[in-house]
Amino acid sequence: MTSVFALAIALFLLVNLVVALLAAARGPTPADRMLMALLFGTTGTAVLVLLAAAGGGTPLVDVALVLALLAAIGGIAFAKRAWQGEEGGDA
Amino acid sequence: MLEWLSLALLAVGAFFFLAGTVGLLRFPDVYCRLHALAKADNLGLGFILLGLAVQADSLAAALKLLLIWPLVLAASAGVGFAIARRAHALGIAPWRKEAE
Amino acid sequence: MTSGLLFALVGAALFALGVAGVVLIDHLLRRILAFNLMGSGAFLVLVGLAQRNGVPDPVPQAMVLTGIVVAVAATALALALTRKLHALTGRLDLPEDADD
Amino acid sequence: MTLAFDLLLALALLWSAWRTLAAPRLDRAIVLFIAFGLLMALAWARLAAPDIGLAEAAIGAGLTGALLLDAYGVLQRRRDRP
Repeated sequence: MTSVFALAIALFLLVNLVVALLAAARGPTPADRMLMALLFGTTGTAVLVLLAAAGGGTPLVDVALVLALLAAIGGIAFAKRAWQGEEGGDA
Repeated sequence: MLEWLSLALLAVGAFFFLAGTVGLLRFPDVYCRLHALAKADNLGLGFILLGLAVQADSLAAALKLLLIWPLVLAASAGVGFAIARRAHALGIAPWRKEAE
Repeated sequence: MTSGLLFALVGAALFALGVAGVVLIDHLLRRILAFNLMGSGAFLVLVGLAQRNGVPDPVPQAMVLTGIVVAVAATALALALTRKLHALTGRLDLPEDADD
Repeated sequence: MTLAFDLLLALALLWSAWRTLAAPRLDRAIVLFIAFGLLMALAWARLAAPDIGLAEAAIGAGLTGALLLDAYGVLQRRRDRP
């Protein structure tokens, strides 16, 4: 029963993620789109943990750990190196 | 009993993820959206991890699940600080309600 | 339809998309993105077709693991070459061969 | 419900890949590519290959995205101050 519920929550979070993906494709500023990518990182971590509980096995928890840590690197690289202004040009 | 507690915690976590996504879509400027993202990061993932940890097989598995949470807290705090400081350095003014 | 077959089909579509991108797009960074998509499609085909009766075959998985690392190394080399080309000539696409 | 999960994941993979190639602006394409790498990690988890998922989460979502964003920033700075 709990594994079915975990799978349902994982499906709900995936729908959530797809909606955010559709919005990220047409976000108004560069910062919006990067924040969407960071939200994907966290949601992906939650989906992986839920899949591990729904019968995927404990190795998926390790994948979730690595994802949680390394999704932040993209955000740091964006803030430090790539973000040049409110609406940067196309290089 | 423990199972119902777990289900309730999972549902609360899913609600926070939904709230974070809606906030990211609807809030007016970068600083407000960072706030919404931090809610999804910290509370949503925290409740989901807690809900799975209360019904884990062993203590070690539960602790491993709960280990993810402080790591995400640290990462999210660092990213939020870096992005907010860069936005401030670029001269993006915080949003204010229009004076009537 | 099993999930292995479904993801193998997705991998074939991704490979076709990537080939089209590599051939048709002039901008070098976008071409690197298309190259990465192409590689991901090939990896999905390899692992998706390697599942027989629900038991995954470890040999293609080990090959794909090596392939992912090689792909990121190739991407880093291509990005370094692109930056050098832009620093020397100021352009972001490869020149056409007129005398050929 | 597993089939619904797989179908939604497959559609999201294909859509993000297509938008990566068709996006009008380069920074948008790079962010969509990072999202694509993340969805690939979920796909490896569904294919019962957690070791590949580990490598993809570390490399596809973290390293490649940071490399691309760094190169984009360098090219843009150089264009602003030639």
